[in-house]
Amino acid sequence: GCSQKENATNSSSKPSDGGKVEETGESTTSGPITINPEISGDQQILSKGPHGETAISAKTLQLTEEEVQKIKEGKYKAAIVMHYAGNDWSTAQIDGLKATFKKMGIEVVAVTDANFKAEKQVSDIETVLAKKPDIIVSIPVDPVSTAEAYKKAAEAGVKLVFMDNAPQGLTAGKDYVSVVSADNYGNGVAAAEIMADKLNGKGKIGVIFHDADFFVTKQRTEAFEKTIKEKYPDIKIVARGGITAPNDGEKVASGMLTKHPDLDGIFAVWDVPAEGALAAARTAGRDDLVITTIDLGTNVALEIASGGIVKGLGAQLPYDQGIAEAILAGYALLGKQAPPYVAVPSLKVTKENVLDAWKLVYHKDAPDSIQNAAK
Amino acid sequence: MQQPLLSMEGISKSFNGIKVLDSVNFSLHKGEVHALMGGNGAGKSTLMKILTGVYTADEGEIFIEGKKVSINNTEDAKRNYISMIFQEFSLVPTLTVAQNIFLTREPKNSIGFLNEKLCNEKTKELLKELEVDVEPTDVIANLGVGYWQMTEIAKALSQNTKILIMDEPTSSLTKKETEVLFDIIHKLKEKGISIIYISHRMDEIFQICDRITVLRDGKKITTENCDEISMETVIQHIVGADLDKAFEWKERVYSTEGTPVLEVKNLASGTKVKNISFRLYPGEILGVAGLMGSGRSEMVRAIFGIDPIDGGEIFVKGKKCTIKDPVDAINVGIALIPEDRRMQGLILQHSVKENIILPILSKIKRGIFLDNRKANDIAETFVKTLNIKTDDIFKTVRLLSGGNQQKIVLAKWLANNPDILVLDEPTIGVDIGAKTEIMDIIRKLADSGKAVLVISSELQELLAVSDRIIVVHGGEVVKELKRKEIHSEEVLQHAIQGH
Amino acid sequence: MPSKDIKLNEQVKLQNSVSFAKRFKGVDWRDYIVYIAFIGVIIYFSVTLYDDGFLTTSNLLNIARQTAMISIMGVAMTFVISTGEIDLSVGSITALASLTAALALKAGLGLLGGVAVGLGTGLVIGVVNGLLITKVAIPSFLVTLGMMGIVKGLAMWITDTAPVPIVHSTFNFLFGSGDIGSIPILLVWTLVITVIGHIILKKTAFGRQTLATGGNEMAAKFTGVKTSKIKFLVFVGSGLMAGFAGLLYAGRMHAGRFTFGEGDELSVIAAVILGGTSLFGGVGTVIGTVIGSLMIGTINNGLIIMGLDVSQQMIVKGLIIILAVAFGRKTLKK
Amino acid sequence: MPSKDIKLNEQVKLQNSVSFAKRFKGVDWRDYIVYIAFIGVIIYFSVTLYDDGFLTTSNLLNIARQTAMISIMGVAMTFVISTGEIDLSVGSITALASLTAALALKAGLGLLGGVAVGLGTGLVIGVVNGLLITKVAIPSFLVTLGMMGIVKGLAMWITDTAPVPIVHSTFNFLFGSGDIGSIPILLVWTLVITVIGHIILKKTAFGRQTLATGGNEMAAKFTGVKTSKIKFLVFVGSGLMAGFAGLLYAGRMHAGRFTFGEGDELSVIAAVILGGTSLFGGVGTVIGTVIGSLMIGTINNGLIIMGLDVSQQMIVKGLIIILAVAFGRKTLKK
Ligand SMILES: Nc1ncnc2c1ncn2[C@@H]1O[C@H](COP(=O)(O)OP(=O)(O)OP(=O)(O)O)[C@@H](O)[C@H]1O
Ligand SMILES: Nc1ncnc2c1ncn2[C@@H]1O[C@H](COP(=O)(O)OP(=O)(O)OP(=O)(O)O)[C@@H](O)[C@H]1O
Ligand SMILES: O[C@@H]1[C@@H](O)[C@H](O)OC[C@H]1O
Ligand SMILES: [Mg+2]
Ligand SMILES: [Mg+2]
Repeated sequence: GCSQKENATNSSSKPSDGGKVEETGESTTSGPITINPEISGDQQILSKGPHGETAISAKTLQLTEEEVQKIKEGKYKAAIVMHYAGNDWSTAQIDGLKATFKKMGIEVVAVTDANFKAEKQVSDIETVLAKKPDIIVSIPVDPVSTAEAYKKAAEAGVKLVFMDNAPQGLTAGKDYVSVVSADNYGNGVAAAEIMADKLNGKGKIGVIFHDADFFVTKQRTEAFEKTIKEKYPDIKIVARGGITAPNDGEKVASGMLTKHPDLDGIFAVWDVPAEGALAAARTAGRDDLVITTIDLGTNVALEIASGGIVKGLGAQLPYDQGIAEAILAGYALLGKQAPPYVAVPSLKVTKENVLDAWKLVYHKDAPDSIQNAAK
Repeated sequence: MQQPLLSMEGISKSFNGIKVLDSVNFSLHKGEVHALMGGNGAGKSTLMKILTGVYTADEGEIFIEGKKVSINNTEDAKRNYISMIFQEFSLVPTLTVAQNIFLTREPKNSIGFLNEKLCNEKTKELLKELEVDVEPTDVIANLGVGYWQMTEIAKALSQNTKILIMDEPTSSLTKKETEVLFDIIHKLKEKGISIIYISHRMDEIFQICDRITVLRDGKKITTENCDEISMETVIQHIVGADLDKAFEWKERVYSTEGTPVLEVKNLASGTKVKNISFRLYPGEILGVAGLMGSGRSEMVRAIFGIDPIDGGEIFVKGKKCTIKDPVDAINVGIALIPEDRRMQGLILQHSVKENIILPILSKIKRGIFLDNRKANDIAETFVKTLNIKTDDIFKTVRLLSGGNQQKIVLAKWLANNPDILVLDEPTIGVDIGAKTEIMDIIRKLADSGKAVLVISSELQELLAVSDRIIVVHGGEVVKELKRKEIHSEEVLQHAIQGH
Repeated sequence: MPSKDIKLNEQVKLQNSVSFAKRFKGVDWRDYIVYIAFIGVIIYFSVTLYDDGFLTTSNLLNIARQTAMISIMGVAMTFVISTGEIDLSVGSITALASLTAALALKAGLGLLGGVAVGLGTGLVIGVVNGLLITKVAIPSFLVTLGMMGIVKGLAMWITDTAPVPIVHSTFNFLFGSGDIGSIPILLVWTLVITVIGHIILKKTAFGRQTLATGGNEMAAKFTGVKTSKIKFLVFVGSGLMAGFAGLLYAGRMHAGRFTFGEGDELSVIAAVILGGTSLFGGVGTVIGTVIGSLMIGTINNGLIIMGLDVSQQMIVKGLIIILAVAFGRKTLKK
Repeated sequence: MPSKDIKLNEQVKLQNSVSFAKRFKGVDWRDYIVYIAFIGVIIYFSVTLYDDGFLTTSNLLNIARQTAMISIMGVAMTFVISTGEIDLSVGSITALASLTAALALKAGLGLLGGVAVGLGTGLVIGVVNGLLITKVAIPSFLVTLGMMGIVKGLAMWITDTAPVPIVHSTFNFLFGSGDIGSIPILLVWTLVITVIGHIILKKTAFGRQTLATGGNEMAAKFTGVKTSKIKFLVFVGSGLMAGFAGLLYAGRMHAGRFTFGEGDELSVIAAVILGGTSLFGGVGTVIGTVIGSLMIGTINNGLIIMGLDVSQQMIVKGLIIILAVAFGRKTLKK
């Protein structure tokens, strides 16, 4: 059910499969708010912000107990305007936001899903403005064409916190508070490193990229391909196939395997197309293929845990991104100086650490099926 | 001899390699009413469609006032002041009567917008002249066939015409309306308008026509002056043989003692059927007479489970039945040959065979599958028995001539071998030969113990087959006559109009 | 002889099992359902969401803004569907037109240049659709399905999926973002196109012939209606209005982008059908279409304000559409 | 304005009795176009992509696998469209059925339990569609459009958009991933459903009555066909087959997921129309549908192997669909 989500002690009801919720110091009783302290902080963040900013680690963000108290008194309202609400990433992010906002006494008045349509997103922004929110947390479908609508929201005095990317022509600190993203570049590098490791630095691979002008997915593919080319000259990218819809992964991967029966590996830009590639590999009887990807979805996690074809991935930490965004919204409400670009470190996931990684990503234990597979 | 207004010379036309018109010559004088006669599928409609630009002839030439013209489309025909009342109706069912009549010729106001009001007024006048009681704003689809036909006629009359073609204009009209139409034809004639008149009703032809041309199997057989030829000769030309006296009534023996096979008591349905009661006995042919709109069709629709029954009872073979759906009616042995074959009787894009076997699918199964050979046999048999003119049983029904389509509706119900056969205007558009065949079939069915209910606006036909006739007026049975007691058509006519 | 019967059979479909007796009256209730349903939806949200600002002028004007493109394409689609055809290419045309207009503006062709290029894009595609349907006689479903792919591909290809920003402020004002007084320019455009569309359909010979073509193509042809020409023109109109909707997307978003209008074909057709136009042709209402579009827009807006989850929004929206029609159906049957 | 040419062309059509007849039969040329086009596409790719492995058994079998769900839903949709109706809810049904089946398997209901729950999901939705269309008499376009949203919403809501993995290897084998010998199980299912569908449509009373209902509902009713029952059943069948396709997606991907089948309704309808079934009802061919589906699948496959960009793929695919039909149209007119 959905209602559980609102319960802050159950920081997340997601993903399904009934993993146990772990207490990460978040409770309705106050205390300082930070992202998960277990996230390792020593990693260098490779991504640059939308305007080339250097990333500040999300670990540095904090709201003290007094600050939280002060925010609570404001009885603020927030709206979440998503680009797409249909994957683990979005759900975890929304969960992180809702749980943290709850602790800050902020009511989430609307959650919208633009289904990757920029024009729908503009409508969504207009519509939620009718509820006069103080905060909008959002990820622009397209930084260009949605800019006007965000500008209007900013002019109306709404504090804007962005995920992943900022609309064009808006200035941090003036029009919006900050951008929080995963280290997408770092994740692309991670996926490349796992690939190289599993292929012993040699082989032919294919890349399934997102054939659309979308900031974070471009960043990942770029990072993956650059890492392979520069660090692993014996690995050749012999096939590139674009997808526009997540379900297209299988068709593209099958085509690659037909044309290049000797392919050793495939990188897919996120987990859903990777599942398609997985189905194609199974069909072709290619149990030896190496697939790497980005985002720790349930199905790929299971595949990794069971030592299957997907060997590893670079994971985002969407739940903590959500926490970070909520904290930054709090900064703005308090008039506190906020860094313009905040990133959550990337996370390299392989069979060895998949259960721990799951815990880190979703703030709860991995579901039984994955636990069993990992044994 | 004066130069004819129109002359068509050596017209030939083939469909799918089959010649349906073979070097036909036809001429028309100014102010003349010229009858075009022939059996179903003889090529009458096709010839006229060539004249109106719907089809183009494979061979032959058309002259108007001695000048050769080429008519390649409906506009060319219009330009030559030719208009036609189509057998299949050129009406758009979703538009109103007025909108149909003035389609492409809509009255407009000063800024070029449609003037709906004027259009309705003009239509009202036209309809008044034709003595039809429909509103200009009635949507065609909501009207019955008779009104469709009157609208077609009004549409043709409203045009600036020198040559008016009427393809079976009276097939769905009653006596009264037919007379109004004849008055109009006389008036048009006086105005110098020439009329080509296609009909299967012999009496009409001799009533209004000046000359007759007979086609048979796509060939012209003869053209004669009406007063120089007898009805018998014409029939002989049409059929190609002598016809026995089908229209002669013979007294038949059957018993009205036992239980009626169908008994209707105080039936009420909708606004048109108020209080209908009658009995139908095995072996009996019961005729139903009445004016257009008297509720006869609605009566049988209710009996057949199409319209909901609001009151009264139906007994079949003595047992009370609830008929809520045509399936219920079919299950107790009733078959209805509906008034409107296109909308209610046929699936036009399906083949002859598929249409014929539709009601009997459950009877030609082998296991769960349809027995295709049996289906073909049945279809072949009926095509032969009813003399349906078609290339084969796989021909799309849409491509058959009007009369042959009607025969298929008949065939499909005969194939089902019902106990009670209800026929609503069964001979609309059927040629004289087929008419006699249909009447023979009706008689034979009754002789074999089946009961038949016939609605017909052709009194001659009704008198020829019925053992008894009930007259319906305003949704009630107002009179019941034994056939024996009816000594002339006038008696029946009087009974119908009598109210 | 094959005559009007194709369409006639289809007319039969308008009627349904329940009101079999009242054949063809099927048409009437549809004319009103959408109005009743629309008013019902408005009243419901006004009461339940009063405190959430549903009934504020600015929110209502937002709905008008958000539905403008669907309404405008719907007006043209009403004509297409009235002839018994369908146009699946409109969504992708808006995308391509937004991009060509944006590129033209960027290239310095000026306001008129941009508008002409955007509209021209829609026009040309409409002409090609129309020719393939009338001259080559390919079913419109297949022609416009194919065209949808071609045009979408072109839109992706022309800038390699990158959006093209538009900085021409007059353009942006006129085609999407501006307000005249407090009236959004998008509402003005919607009203203008609706009124024109309504007048053409109901008051001109062309409109009448459009309905006649859809009601019974053969009969219309026999009566001298140039049905091919009519069909050709409705597709040209549909392409043109999709191009215009592309300009409006561009003006509203200050950019051209290949994803604009994605899936709009279904929304547009839904608005048309909900409005009371028959998918089988012969019956059409421009006003109904626009109300249908506004109703869907209002539902979208109200459910978001209600704060429902996306999944709940989808469920409730589906239910409302079905129930609204079912309810209207029942009410009007009496 | 090409009105003159169109007119001329019309005349040609009217004059040429053969094509005139064929045109109204509608059936003839369409029946063959898709076969001709399909063979043409195969030959073209075989020649140009020979070295890229297009003609390998494994690739051809891949095409069969990739098209199985569309083909199977297409078989059922052929019946729906043959009655002159439409079902837009099939895509979302596959998603929900994949999830309910996956959840049932996870809950330990076993193979039969999972299959029953998945099929049952489709069945129930089909029944609801059928009832709303026949008893409440709402146009099927609106019912199934609303249902599409409701079912999609439910599919998102049931696991809050999370996919549900399936570890039941027999299930995965039987419904998607297995091969019998070297024949993919998906191909076996496709063949089985196609043969059954073809026989029902062409060889049984139900099939004839389906076509009759679509050809002229009123006449069919007058002939004792229970048109409401027929319509109800075709929607039940469509729901059921969509549920079955959901099982196949689940078995192939080893998971249930709410995005499966997204947009499939359009692909399915396209396959049906391409195959030669008339959108207006009365004419239907199951084999044509499956060939239509295979043809679209082959084009997708070939263009990907060719290495075209997504944008180029879309353009070329659209062109092929239009040209194939246009070409067939011309060839067969002679
Ligand atoms: N378009 C067509 N394609 C194939 N055959 C046709 C076509 N139109 C007419 N025919 C055939 O041509 C023949 C003549 O038909 P036509 O309609 O001219 O007959 P008719 O004399 O008007 O008959 P009726 O009295 O029954 O109306 C028929 O056998 C008919 O099946
Ligand atoms: N106001 C009306 N609205 C709808 N339909 C009407 C109306 N008036 C008449 N009709 C239709 O007109 C047709 C002719 O009327 P009806 O069937 O009652 O007369 P009838 O006695 O059967 O005469 P006939 O069969 O000779 O025309 C019917 O199909 C009827 O449904
Ligand atoms: O990884 C995320 C992807 O799954 C989603 O679709 O878009 C945003 C990305 O960051
Ligand atoms: Mg005729
Ligand atoms: Mg009658």
